[in-house]
Order: sequence, then C-alpha cells, then structure tokens
Amino acid sequence: MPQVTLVEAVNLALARAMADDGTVVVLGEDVGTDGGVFRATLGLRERFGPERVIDTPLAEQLITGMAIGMAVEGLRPVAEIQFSGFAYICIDQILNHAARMRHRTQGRMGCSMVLRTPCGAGIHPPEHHSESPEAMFAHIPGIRVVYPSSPRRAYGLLLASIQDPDPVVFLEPTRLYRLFKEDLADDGKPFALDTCFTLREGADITLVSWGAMVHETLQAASRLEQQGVFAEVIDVATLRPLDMDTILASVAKTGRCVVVTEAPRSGSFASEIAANLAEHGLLTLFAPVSRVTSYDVVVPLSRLENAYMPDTERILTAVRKCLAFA
Amino acid sequence: MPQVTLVEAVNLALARAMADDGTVVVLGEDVGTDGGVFRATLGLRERFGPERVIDTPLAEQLITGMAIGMAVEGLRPVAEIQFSGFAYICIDQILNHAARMRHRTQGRMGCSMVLRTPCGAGIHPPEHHSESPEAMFAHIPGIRVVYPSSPRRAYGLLLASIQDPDPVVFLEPTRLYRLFKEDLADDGKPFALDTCFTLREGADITLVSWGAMVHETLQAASRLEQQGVFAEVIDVATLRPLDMDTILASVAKTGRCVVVTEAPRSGSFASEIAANLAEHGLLTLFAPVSRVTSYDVVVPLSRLENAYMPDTERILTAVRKCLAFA
Amino acid sequence: MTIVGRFEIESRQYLDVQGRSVQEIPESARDPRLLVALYRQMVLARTFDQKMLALQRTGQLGTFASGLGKEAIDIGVASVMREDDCLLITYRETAAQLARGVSMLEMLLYWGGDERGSNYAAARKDFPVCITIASHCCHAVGAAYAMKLRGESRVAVCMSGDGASSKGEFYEALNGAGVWKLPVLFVVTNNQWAISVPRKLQSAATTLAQKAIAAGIPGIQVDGNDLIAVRQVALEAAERARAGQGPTLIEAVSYRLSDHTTADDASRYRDADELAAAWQREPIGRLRNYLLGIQVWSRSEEEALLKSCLDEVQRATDAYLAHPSPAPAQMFDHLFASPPTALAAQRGQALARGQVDAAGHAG
Amino acid sequence: MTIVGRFEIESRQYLDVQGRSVQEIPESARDPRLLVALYRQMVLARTFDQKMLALQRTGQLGTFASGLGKEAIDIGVASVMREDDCLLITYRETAAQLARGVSMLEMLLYWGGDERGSNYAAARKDFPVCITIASHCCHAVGAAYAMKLRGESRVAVCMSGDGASSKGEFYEALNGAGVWKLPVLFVVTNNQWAISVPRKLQSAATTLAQKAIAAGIPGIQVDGNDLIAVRQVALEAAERARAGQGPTLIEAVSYRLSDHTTADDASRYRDADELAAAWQREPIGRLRNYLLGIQVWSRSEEEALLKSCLDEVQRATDAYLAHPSPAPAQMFDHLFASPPTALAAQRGQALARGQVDAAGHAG
Ligand SMILES: Cc1ncc(C[n+]2csc(CCOP(=O)(O)OP(=O)(O)O)c2C)c(N)n1
Ligand SMILES: Cc1ncc(C[n+]2csc(CCOP(=O)(O)OP(=O)(O)O)c2C)c(N)n1
Ligand SMILES: [Mg+2]
Ligand SMILES: [Mg+2]
Repeated sequence: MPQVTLVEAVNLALARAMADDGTVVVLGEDVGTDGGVFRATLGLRERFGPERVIDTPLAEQLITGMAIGMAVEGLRPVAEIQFSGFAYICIDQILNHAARMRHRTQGRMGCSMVLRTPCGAGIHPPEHHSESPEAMFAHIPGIRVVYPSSPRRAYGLLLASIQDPDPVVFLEPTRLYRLFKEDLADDGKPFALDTCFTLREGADITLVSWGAMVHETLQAASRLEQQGVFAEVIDVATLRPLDMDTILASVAKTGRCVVVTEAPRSGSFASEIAANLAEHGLLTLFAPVSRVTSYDVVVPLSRLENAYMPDTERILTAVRKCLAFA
Repeated sequence: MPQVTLVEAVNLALARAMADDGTVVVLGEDVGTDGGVFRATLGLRERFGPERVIDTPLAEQLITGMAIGMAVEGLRPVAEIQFSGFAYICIDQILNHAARMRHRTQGRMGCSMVLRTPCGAGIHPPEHHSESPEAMFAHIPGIRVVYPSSPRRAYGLLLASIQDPDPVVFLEPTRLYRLFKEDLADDGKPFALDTCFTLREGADITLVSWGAMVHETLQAASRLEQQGVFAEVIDVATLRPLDMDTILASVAKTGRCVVVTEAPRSGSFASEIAANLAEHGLLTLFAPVSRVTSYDVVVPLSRLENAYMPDTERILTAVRKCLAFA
Repeated sequence: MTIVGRFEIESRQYLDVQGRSVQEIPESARDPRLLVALYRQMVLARTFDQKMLALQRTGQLGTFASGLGKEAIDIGVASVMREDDCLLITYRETAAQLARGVSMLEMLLYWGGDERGSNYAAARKDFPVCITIASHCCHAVGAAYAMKLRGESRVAVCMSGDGASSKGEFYEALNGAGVWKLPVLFVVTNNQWAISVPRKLQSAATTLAQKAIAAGIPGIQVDGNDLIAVRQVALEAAERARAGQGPTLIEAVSYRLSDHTTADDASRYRDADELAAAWQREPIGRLRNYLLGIQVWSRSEEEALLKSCLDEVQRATDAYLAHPSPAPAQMFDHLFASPPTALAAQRGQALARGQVDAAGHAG
Repeated sequence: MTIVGRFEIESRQYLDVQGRSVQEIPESARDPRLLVALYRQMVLARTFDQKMLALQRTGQLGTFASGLGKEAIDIGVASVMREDDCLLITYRETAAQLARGVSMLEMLLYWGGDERGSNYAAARKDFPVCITIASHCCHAVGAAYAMKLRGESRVAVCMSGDGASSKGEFYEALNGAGVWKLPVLFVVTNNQWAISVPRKLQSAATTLAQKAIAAGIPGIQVDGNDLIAVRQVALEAAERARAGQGPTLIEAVSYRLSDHTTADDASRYRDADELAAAWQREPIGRLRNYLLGIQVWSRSEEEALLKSCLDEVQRATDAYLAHPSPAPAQMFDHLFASPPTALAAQRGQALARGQVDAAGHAG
C-alpha cells in the first residue's frame, strides 16, 4: 500500500470521486493548471479536463454561490476556498442558501456540495491564512462540518462528503498536509459522517480534539503514558452532526475530560462539547471539563504563532490539573 | 420622563450621539428619507443632513467596509444592516478588518464603529428576517457584542457603543422594538459595556438570557414566584466581553442555572456560558446547567415560528427539571 | 489619443405609451393569439396580486411584495422560456411564477408562511423565492454551468431589481457568466426604487444595462412596460444563450406602482406626481390599447376575462384558506436527506410540544 | 435603433519600449530633477525587493510577494500623492510604500512576521497591507467619504490587482464612490496573472478600465511600464478628485516578472517566452533609456546609484536582523484601546508561558 500525506489523500479522494461519478466537478482559484496552491487538485485538470476542473475568477461568493447552483442542478461540486481567512465571506451563501435549499423547498431541491478549505495556524504564512473558523460553521443548521486529522480519515471522509446528498464544509488542517504519511489503499470506501474516531484507548482521562491539534493531543497522550497515565484520545472529525455518544461513553469511563482546539476560546466548539458534557455527563465527571484553546486574540503574525497556539505542554498542564482535581 | 419603546430609545441615542459629537455618522439602506424600515433613524436626516445620515446603495459589504474606512479616518460611523439575515455577509469585514485594525497596526489605527442590526424571530416576517447570529459575532476576538433587551438598556448601551474606541456589533431585538415602553431620561449617560444586568434577584435558581428572550425569561420568573420559587434573572446584554463574574456569583448563590437563547442550540452562546459554569462553577452546581434554545433547524417561515422558538412554557419545564435534580 | 474600447447601449421599444407601434412589430409578436394569451396572463397576474394585498390587509397573508407594474417584464421574459429552463427570482416575480406554472395555492402558502408553498408541483427546476438580494445571481451561474457542461440547450433566467445591481454578487455573477459564456439571462427590473432609495442613489451609471460592459457581455435596455419589446429582447438573448453565445444583461425600465411591500408606505418618500406619471406608462393598458387597435381584442372579451380571473383567484384563495396548517415535524423532515440521529431527540421534543399546543395548554 | 449610452476607453503611453517619446511629454514630467528622483526610487525599490527575496530564500523572512516589474506604477502613483493623502494597498506595493516613507525596517519586520512593522512612523494615514483581496476597496470609499465630509482636499488611493477586479467588493466600492463622487483613485495593476490564473480567465471584458463604466465613473488604461504615463494619468485623476469631481479607475497594464510569491513557482503554469517578452517592456530600463537619451543621466551616476541602494538596503537589513523579537504581550496589548478585564487572565497565562519558552522548556 502506498504511503501518502494528508494532502495527497485529499487529491486521491478527489480523483477517485471524479472517476467514479461524472457529476463531480472541482472549482476554485488556481485549482486547474496550478493544481491548487497546496497541490490538492494536482493532475485533476489533465485527467478530467478543464470543464470539470474549473479555474474560477477571484471571487469567493461566486465560487460558493455557483457551487450551490450547480448542486441544485444535479452536479456534485467540490469548491475550494484557497485559505481559511477567505472562507468567512462564504458563510452567507452557505448559511442562507446551501443549508436551507432542501428545507426551503420541502425536499424538492437538494444541495449536494462540498466546500473545502485549509485551516489552522502553524505554517508561518501571511495574515488571514491561519484561521480556525469551525465553530462558526458548526453553528449552522442544515450542513455537515468535517475536519479530518490524518491521511486515511481525510480520504474516507472526503469521499463520504462528496457522496453525501447535503452540503458539507470540509476543513483541512494545513499544518498536517505534509507532516506525516499513512498507508492508504485508495479503495474508494467512504467513512461514516457522524462518528468520532477513538484513536487511543485509556481509562484515566479523555482527551478530545480535532484538526491539527489531534497531533499535539496524541503527543500529550504518549507523554502521559510514559508517566503511567492512560488517556483515551478522541478525534471528533465530524463536528456537525456531533457524535456526543462516543464522547459521553468515554467520559463515563474516565470521569475526566480535556478538550483541545486551536480556535480562540470564547464561543469555540470546545465550549459546545464542554456544555454537553456538563449537561449530560455531570454525574460522571470527577473534575471540571477543561478547555485548552488559543487565546481570545487575533491570530498573530508568524513570530508569535507558537506563543499563540496550544502545544503539548499546555495540554499536559491542563491534564495534570484535571487529574489533581478532587 | 417620556415613555419610549426600544426602537425609540435607539433613535434617541443616535440623535443624542450625533448632536454631541460631529464625527458620528449614520449609514445604511433606507436610513435617510425613510428613517429606516423600523424607523430607528427617523428624523435624523432632517436634523443632521444627508451627508451625516447616508442612504447607501444596496451593498452590505460596502456599508461595513466603508464604516471601517471612515472609522480609521476618524469618524464614528454607525452602520445599519437592515435585517439580521443580511449581516452574515458582514462577518468577513468585521472579523478580518474591524476587529484587527488596531492590533494589526499595533495601536496606530483604531476602528471606532458600530454595526447595528435587528435580530431574532417572532414578528412573522419573510425568510432571513429572524436570525440569531450572536454566537458567530461573539466568537470574534477584537470586537464587542451588545444585545439590549429594554429601552433604557438600548439607549445607554448604544451611547456607550458609539463612544467606545473599538468596533461594536449591536444587536437589536426586533420583537421588542415596540412591545413595551419604559421611562427614559435622554440624559446622554452611557452604560458600562462589560457588566451583566441583574433584572430580578432570587436565591433558588439563576435564569440567564439576552435579547428578546429576556422577556419570556422574566415572565417565567413571575410565574415561578407565584409558585414560591425565586429566580434570579440576568440579562447578559454585553455578550463580548462576557461578564462571567456576575453569572458565577449568582450561581454560587442559587446552585442552579438555566440559560435561555433564541438561537439554534449547537454552538449557541448558551453553550459558552454553560461551559464556563461547568469549568469555574462545578462545585457550586446542584444540577446540570440547562440550555433552553431553539432547535437545530432552519428558522421556519411564520406558520411554525412559535413552534420553533423557546417560550415561557419551555423555560418553566427546564426550570422544573433543574429544581428536581438531586 | 488611443481608444482601446468603444461601447454602446441600445434601448428598445415597440409600443409607445398609448399602445401604438413606433416601429415594425417583430416576428415574435405577430401572432395575435399569442399576444392575447400573454395579455390574459398579465391580467390574471394583476388580479392575483391585488387579491394577495387584500388577504394581507385582512391578516390572512404575511408581508407581501406586489408586482404591480412589472407584469410585462415577468410575462414577456417567461414567454421565451421553455418548460425545462430554469427561473431564479426575488420576491416580486409572482407574475413570472404564474406563467411558469407555479400554482396560486403554492404562492399563497409561501407568502402565508408555509414552506410547502415552495415545493412546486410544476416548474420543478425553478428556484424558490430568493430574499437575500442578488445572492441568487451566483446560483444562476452555477445552474447555467451545469447546463453547458451537459451540453443542454437550456437557459437560466435570473431576475432581480435595480437595487440588486449594486451588490457584489450581481457583478461577480455577470463576470463569471461572461468568462465561461454561459447560457444565462440577467434581467434587471429597474423600477426606479429600492424601498426608499431612488435609482440615482444606487449608481452613477446612467443606465443599468451598461453594467454588462464591466463583464464583457452584451447589455441592453428595454421599455419594461412594453410587453412586445421585453419579449423580443429576451428572445434574442435566449437564442444567443442557447446557441452557446453566452449571457446577456437586460435592463427592463419600469416603475414600482405599489409600495415596496405591505410593510411599507411609499408616500413617505416619493411624490404623488411621479407615481401618477408612472401610471400613464403602465404595461397592461398599453398592451390592451394595442390589441384593441389591431382588433384582436374587444371590450366584451375584457369583461369576461376580468370575471374569469376573479373566479380563478377566488378558487385558489378558498383552497388556501382551507389548507391544513403545517405540522412542527416539517421543520425537521427535510433539513437533511436523511435526518441525523442527533436531531431525533429535538424532533421528539418539538412534536410533543406541538401536541401540547394543539391541546391549547401553551402559547 | 435608439442608443442611450456611448462609452470609450482611452489608453495612454508616452514612452515606447525603447524609452523614446511617442508623443509630447506632459508638463508633469518635464522637470528632469523630478524624473531622476523618481528613477532613483524605482531602482531603490527593486534593490530592496531583490534583498527581500534573498532573505526569504535564506529563511530570514516569511513568504514575500515581489513587486518586480511594477515599479513605474507604484512610484508613478505615489508621486502624485501628498503627504496627508491616504494609500491603501495589497501585498505587492513595497515600492509605493517606500515612496510614501514607510521604512525598509518596518517592511522587513512586517514580512518577517511582526505586527510592529505596520506601525509606520511616517505615512501615519496610510493603511497597512491588506491581504484579503479587494476588501480594502470599500475602506478606501469610507476614508474618502470622511475626507469629503470634512471638506478636505485629500485623496484616497487604492491599489489592487487584475484578480481583485473580479471581486464583488471591488465593484461595490467603485459604485459607491461614483454615487457620492468621492476623491478616490482606484489603481488596478493588470500584471496579467492572479497567481496561476491568466487575465483572460478573470473576465471577458477586453479592458479592466471599462469596469468603471458599470459604476458611471471615468476609467482609463495606461501603460504601466511607462512612469511618465502613469504619473500623468494619476495626476489628472488626483486633480479631478481634489476638485470634487469624483473617482477614477486606472488600469495600469504591466506584467508580473516574478513568481506570485516566494511560495509559488510560475514556471509551472506560464511560458518562458511570455516572460522573456515581458522583460523587453519592463519599466526601469525604459525610463533609464529615456533619461540617458535626454542626457540627464549617465552610466557613472547609474553605478553610483546602484551602490548607494545596496548600501541603504544592507543597513536596513542589519537593523532588521538585530531587532529584538516580539514579546507575547504584543498579542494582547493593542487588541482593544483598553484591554477588557476578561482578557487579563489569558494575558498572564501567555506571559508566563513565554517565560517558560524563553527558558527553553517547551516547544
Ligand atoms: C442582501 C439584502 N439586503 C437587504 C435586503 C432588504 N431589502 C429587501 S428588498 C430591498 C430593496 C430591493 O430593491 P430592488 O433590488 O430594486 O428590488 P425591488 O424591491 O425594487 O423589486 C431591500 C433593501 C435584502 N432582502 N437583501
Ligand atoms: C479574498 C482573497 N481570496 C484569495 C486570496 C489568495 N490570493 C492571494 S493573491 C491572489 C491572486 C491575486 O491576483 P491579483 O489581484 O491579480 O494581484 P497580483 O497578485 O497579481 O498582484 C490570490 C488568489 C486572497 N488573498 N484573498
Ligand atoms: Mg427596484
Ligand atoms: Mg495580477
């Protein structure tokens, strides 16, 4: 089996979906000849032609709105927004239209589309390239929000997202694009879009995360193991609909939970999970749910990026506090 | 003292701010000759002239972006977005620019502006006129989010928002615009922008709300009082920065809390408050924090509006469950 | 001086305000039966429109945006569309929807606050009402892209207002449609007002048709009160689109004879004189005069038509008023193709509450 | 046929590719000292630009967007601005910023990833780099509105690219500036590429200057490799703006001689021949030839200039490399004019962590 990076897995999933289904089209800025600024769409134009791999004008509202029109007309568009900072402008079309078309027409029209965008900080880019907008998207009724954190999950979840009859916002952790490789079969098998991934089992504490932070969270779990603490690690991966059952079951076992996200703290998706745990798991909790997040400030330029984002150390500090709570 | 409605209080605050400070300008669709579709800007054009009360083309990104440019150049713009459903398109400019200008320039440039928009359901309007976008705005570092629920608070908080050197998103509960009146002195006194309002004291349970739902929450408290249950009612009013201290102190006293919001449940601002309570108030809680919210669906058209929104009955059900928890 | 671009904007009219032809009537409007049929549609649309206003005033309908004065635009444009084309509208295109086969009952349900009204039995490919101004222009581009990709000879017709022409999405859509030469008609009803904002405050452009020049596509102005002109201009655009020659922007000049919506009072911001003058140019009387002039229509036919329109509208109204209320489950059941389990609990809660409501226990 | 609008787009050039005048040099470019001064700025800007690229390649600077080839546009436009005017830019206007008095150190800090670089000591009214394409066009409208409201004779100058001209905000801004006749210059650098997307895929419009027609404002094309033409066209626009006659759109036609940014490899998507041909038209050699031709510049002055530019750039580089790192407090201290108490705890946490980091205990 070939070893692939996360961005290669995205590429393989796109190619597979386009090969299997002639209604799948890819559109966005520089997705064609250039193969995407991160090369996620590399080779697709050569293989499937410029009509299905569409270099658009520089216009994110057009890209999103077009995708909606295409989807209503029976295509399965996969739109790329080049960087997360330029995805906020798409909220309007996603929320007011993509998410509502089926309900608005009582089932007459669906909107099977995917909006892909690279997210998260840590690659020392210019301003607006390091955003974590997942909480905003995850607040929108009528869409799915998916955020894989490994090549295999990226592949299986992207295939599922493209096949899904409803709109999916598919967030990709830029920092993990080339950080590591995994074996990947390219077997065309989609993953379920409503189930968390338990990456590591453990009885002492539950660590919940998604996106690039899963990486630091796993590192923290390894460090903890060396100290004899066994952490269960859950990758939420499908933020909406949220699979609280898996998280609740884990916390029922461990009694302690730390939620890790790269987004600024207030109103982050970590708060949603913590609120659900407090509501439905209060009696199983031995300690308050702790949220390890970025600060409530603007993502700084690269020189302070590391000081801004959570790291393994901050996760470990939260875990220690949580374990010490009595 | 004259008795005024909430929308009249908004109008008085705007007039007062414009009279006191020549740099205050008002802009938006139909804010001039028409005085705003809800009449919030009535009479301002006659009094302060069309140069300061600006009817704009139909272009929300222009309205928001212009306000930013004006603010950087030393004006104090108050921009109106006609209905909440058209405010999502402004998130991009607010988040990427208004919220960041001061940090980006390390203090060289500020962005003293207010973005006003009527929010919330319950007035049987067409689609997109019933949104509760506060959680999205409250997730943005670098701005304030204010949401008054009475004429007096609307007046004092709007004055403070206009005077504030930083950007403020000012949400107005459409449903309360003309629902009731209050005495208002029109004394030009701003309210603090970081303090919750305790509207009613009580030792049995804390009810937390904001916007139009404060109305139902107060009604629930009255009903409870008839049954011998004394609820403390807190109007958050300034969602960002959030005054958790007042809420935590109240819950430390009552041990029980229900948070009420009109927004769809997942990722709502109720989750942020519940998460904070669970984190910092766990030991004082006798029962899980309960969130009374709208369902995670699209705001329906008018015929199902009442079935969608929380009402007094749903608040009371949650309170009873919370009180019964042991 | 080197000139690198030269552009002209044409304006088209066949009937003057009295309904007399000012130039040779085009082929597309020479069949009197067709013209009479379109005239009937215009009258039916206006009758229905007036009924909707009456229902709103008596609390039996929600906020409603009258299409009074734009019947020639709606009917003229719809008249060049084929059944399987795709129409994208705002809230003021009741007449066009009627012509497309959307039923009066459906429209009444929609404006009465029930999503079932957008589940059109006919016109399955037409988009539902789009309230967020100009956002649907981008949908039209996507729909047209799909048509072109599949090699169909269909067109997407996107209708909007003068206010909409100031929105970024309007422009992004025109520009995109130009790049890919897509089969789209962008029809802008310039009714001189966007709520209280007059046309001259929307743009310094002297015509809205010239917005096409920015996108490198053809733009044309047409007298929007002249059915024959609207139909002819739309037909030319549709033929070009079907032939792979790309999009067209049509500015149809007209006047909003009504208030903006039932929530508006236009007398607050515009002159009675202006309104009275606009009534002189309105489209139905103009076409009637023409039809009477060429003797394909008579006063007695007119009377019969009015009566039959009233009857038809009344039947739809009765059906609407007798229609069962929506059930709370409706909020949940078409949110997703298959409802996620995470929503099941909320659905149950809403249904239980609905029963309580029905039993009269709660507000 | 009734024509209701006629429009022309002019294109302006004074120097041909060899640097020979093709028409009478305008008053604005007849002072040789001024021309030489502007030439010096262009050379300094290019020297600085090359240094930034070198620093990036050696890991001493972040991603950087070279301005190679657009020096005439930046310097020509900046040359008509007054100190208290206001410049709004994207990421490729290093040369313009230099001319406005932004220091090299500031620009190095900014591109090195430190916000302090945008706290310009001079050019206090100029906006910082705007990365989100075209969003700053709306800021320019607001700034110009403020200027007009206060009765100032200042102008706002907004620079963007050919790609930006496809964005809705670009259009909303032009349209708004037209409605209020605001003192704005919209300068579009048409460098033929938006990353890998060629100009013809951005729009079917044959010129970008014609986008002005949609907004009802003047639009003009200029040879962006001809400093004299850029300066003259910008001067005319600025004078009109200061005289209350409203905005202008200037399309400056040029070519992106560099990769898009240091993260890009343009050879993946464009022809070596096209690039080589573009080098024949580049602006610095052209102006040099003109200056040499009219004998106000010499080979020896050229040599001395190159040396002094290298020295100046090196001094700035040294200062940059010696500059102390930003402290974590910087994230918090200018987020609000006065930091809310709610943030104090997080600030404390970050500062404590910073100390840990400094002590080398954590990554
Ligand atoms: C994006 C957006 N902004 C604001 C509104 C509120 N609004 C509804 S209709 C209208 C005016 C529209 O004018 P125009 O496009 O000329 O259409 P008309 O109503 O004249 O048919 C406005 C501002 C809206 N529906 N959508
Ligand atoms: C709104 C937005 N979308 C996408 C990007 C990513 N991006 C950066 S530069 C660029 C191309 C810009 O082209 P153009 O406007 O021609 O300017 P140039 O780079 O040629 O100077 C793109 C797509 C961005 N910065 N902002
Ligand atoms: Mg109009
Ligand atoms: Mg370019």
